[in-house]
Amino acid sequence: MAVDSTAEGSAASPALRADGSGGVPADAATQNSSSEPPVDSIVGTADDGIVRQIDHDDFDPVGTLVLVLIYMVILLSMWVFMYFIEFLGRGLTVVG
Amino acid sequence: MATASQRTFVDRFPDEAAVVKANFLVAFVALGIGAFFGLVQTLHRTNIVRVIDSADYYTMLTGHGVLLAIVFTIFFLCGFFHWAIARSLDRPAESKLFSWAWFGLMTTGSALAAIAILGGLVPNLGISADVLFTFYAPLQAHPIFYIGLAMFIVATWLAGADWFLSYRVWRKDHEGERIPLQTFMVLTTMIMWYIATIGVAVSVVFFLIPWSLGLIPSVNPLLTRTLFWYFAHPIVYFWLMPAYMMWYTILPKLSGGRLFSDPLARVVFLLFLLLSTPVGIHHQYLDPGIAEGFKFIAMTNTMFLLLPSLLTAFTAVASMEHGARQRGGEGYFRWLGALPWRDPAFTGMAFAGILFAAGGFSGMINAGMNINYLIHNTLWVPGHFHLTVGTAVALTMMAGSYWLVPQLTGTKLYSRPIGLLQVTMWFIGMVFMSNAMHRAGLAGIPRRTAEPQYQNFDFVTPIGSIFELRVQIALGGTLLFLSVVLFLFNMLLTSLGEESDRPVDEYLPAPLSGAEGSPRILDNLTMWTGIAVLLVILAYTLPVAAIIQNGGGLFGGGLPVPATISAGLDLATTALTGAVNTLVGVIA
Amino acid sequence: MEIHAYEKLWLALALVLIVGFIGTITYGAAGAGIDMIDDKGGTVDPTTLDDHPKFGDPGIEKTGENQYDVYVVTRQFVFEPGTTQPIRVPEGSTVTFHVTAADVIHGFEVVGTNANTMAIPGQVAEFTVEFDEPGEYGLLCNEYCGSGHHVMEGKLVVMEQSEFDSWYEQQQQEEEN
Amino acid sequence: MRLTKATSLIIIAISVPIAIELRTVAGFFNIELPLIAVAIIEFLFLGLMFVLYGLYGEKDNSVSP
Repeated sequence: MAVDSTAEGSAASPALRADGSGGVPADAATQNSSSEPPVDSIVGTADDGIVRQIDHDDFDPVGTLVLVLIYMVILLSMWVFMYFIEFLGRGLTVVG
Repeated sequence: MATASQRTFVDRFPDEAAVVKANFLVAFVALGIGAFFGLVQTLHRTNIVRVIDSADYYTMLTGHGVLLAIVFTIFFLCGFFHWAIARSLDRPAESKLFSWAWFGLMTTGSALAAIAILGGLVPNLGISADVLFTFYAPLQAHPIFYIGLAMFIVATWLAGADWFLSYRVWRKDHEGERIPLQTFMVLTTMIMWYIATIGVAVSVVFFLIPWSLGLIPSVNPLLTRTLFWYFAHPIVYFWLMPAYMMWYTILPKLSGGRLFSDPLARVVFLLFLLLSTPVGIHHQYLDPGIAEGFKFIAMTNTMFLLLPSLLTAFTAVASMEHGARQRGGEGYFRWLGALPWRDPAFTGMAFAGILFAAGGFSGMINAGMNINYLIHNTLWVPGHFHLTVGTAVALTMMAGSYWLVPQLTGTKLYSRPIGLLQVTMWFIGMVFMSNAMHRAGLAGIPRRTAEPQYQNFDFVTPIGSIFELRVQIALGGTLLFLSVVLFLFNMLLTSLGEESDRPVDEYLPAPLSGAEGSPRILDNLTMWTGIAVLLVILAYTLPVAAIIQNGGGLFGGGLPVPATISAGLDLATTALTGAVNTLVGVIA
Repeated sequence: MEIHAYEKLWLALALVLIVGFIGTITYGAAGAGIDMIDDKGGTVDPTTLDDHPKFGDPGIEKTGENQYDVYVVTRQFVFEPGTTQPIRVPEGSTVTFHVTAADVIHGFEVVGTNANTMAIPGQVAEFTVEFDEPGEYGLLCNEYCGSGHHVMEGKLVVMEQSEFDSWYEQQQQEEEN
Repeated sequence: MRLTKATSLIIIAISVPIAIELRTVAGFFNIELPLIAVAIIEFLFLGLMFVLYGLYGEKDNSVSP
């Protein structure tokens, strides 16, 4: 008895599916009335919310680049802080 | 690789589903007990609630470490790999009996080790294994602890053989085809595991079992310690690889997108195969008896090991972004809002990834040879690995269960909102706990100790107070325990639920950039295994030889022999290993 | 093999980061002069420590102008010296520690500093520390060593030169008697 | 972006580490932020989320997660 009482097999079915050869048209029975994701969807049905197919050549992960560059800046500044201030700034150190 | 069949895994492979379910069951039982021990510890060492003796703290700590880091993770991994092999090769395992045999051996081994550990709570029993997860000799456990451990390791070897056998049979019918991605990941991970477990097998079978039975009088503590770390750094990747596999093959689907690049995923797994093992000495930066040159080699290898993880970060985020944009996301940052945040399987993995980014940073500090003085054996270290194995791995596994378990039971997830609450609680609890642990480590508070304060001195922290840090650790630990309770409750009710025609959407879409564009040499597992073994020989032969020679022979206790390894030879190995590393970098 | 331009950029940056990390560590070793614990301390037979010329009666020993050697034995659950007696060193001195373990693996951590090593039976950890100002430091075992691990602690006192000299003199006399 | 219960939960979760580390950031500028101040700031933020949810939350759906 699941709390998420999605109508079995309808909302849960893939609306749009793609494989290597391109988009596979969804069959009419599984098409949702709106492009909104079903509110009560079960796990793993993110593709029900797909509104467009983006192929390999049309996709530039610019958002990813921005995020990882921010991460890189954080990494570098934290490293410099930890090494030169926290570590080398300590009183007693093992010296040669 | 995708079978777009409407039937779920349990309908197609009922026998395999049963094996996977059994593995998950053991994993979840271990998770529950281990998490309970964790709660007791977090409240004890912060002096909030004390129900045990401080001497018993270490029994609980051993139980917590072994049950969560060995039993939970590896049973889950075995279940998950068994699922992945059957699914991606689209064929059942060759022998049902064999699958149950390794599962049975693994469970027996775990039970023996667990009895030895829990025996420590019953003083009159005479059985105990208060040696912690690292079981450094000359601390001694009852023989059944080591015997259980050996059985467990052998069982994982048999499990690997099961999957290799499936692959070999599949290969006969699929001459010239590329190895399916999930199978590729399972096989490379298992090859790494075979190489890595040699260390612990030698340590346990040749030294610790005879020693604990009284057959040999002593062991060489530095040798068994080095053999332990030879095994126990790669085990980190053995935990991590199933999580990475989920991020590469399942997370894109959960986001509504497709894997960004199949070839790069293969390269990443190969880099882990090559570099995971020859790095164990980075856990021994502060060990006497190991020359600085060997420590430096271990460090360069470790630093290059950052590369596959940084590549994974890019690929995983790019796959999510692809999903978000297919779901209508726009802009540099706004696409993040278009991700399916209401799906606990997705959200859990995303949270795991965020905390892994933070844990990656503290790991970089751990890996730095001399900066290691700053944090060695302080609370910083458990702060770090609660972000990696405790979140990147454990939370990904729990999140993955929301998607995997319905395929095995044929029932729907009991409650998605509870699942979402559970992963969020884990995230918040872990932020509180690990953040405070990192800070406490910088204040010099040691790991693995039952008492919050010492008599001769006080710990000081520049911002805030030590008391606040303790409260944060206790609060975080409590949230984590409650999160596990919610998870187990949700899993239990899911498995008791009614059968459903379509419990979960289990279809996995093809990658954006497929395997066909990558060089075939990536699939040449024999060659990569050879290189991995070569790297291990290069990194370990001389240090182990020096340890045996200087530390009084294989079994210790003998007269010490002066060091004979010359500085020139040392330099030559550094140069050679450096060159191989560069070569590997170029190939990648 | 096709790799997206952004990912190539990321790959290059990641390599720069890795090389930068290794470079920083090398600078710390060569430029800032931070030494690693290694095998220079040699080995010792843990079963006959009491007969050892140094570890048999561990403590501080003057080796030159402002130069001292300190021998420490760690055992369940004490530092000798350190726990019953603090380790005493003078200000402005260069002290070389020799730390070993008598029974199981221990840790030797001067709390809140970078002076930190493992103590392994059979091995001697040798490392040098410079003490500038007088003061007190805590000492603890940071490797689990048995059920009393949490009581294994001690003190390290950096004394003013004159105070230290008179204390050291007294020690020497007591030993001779 | 539509404010759902799920996204609100995520935003709240992300705000917790930021709040915890606020004191460190303040510490760099020599501002000693007491713990209670951080707690108040975090609760104000949670209040704001609550109000925003009331204003812009998922009104179009009767069934909520």
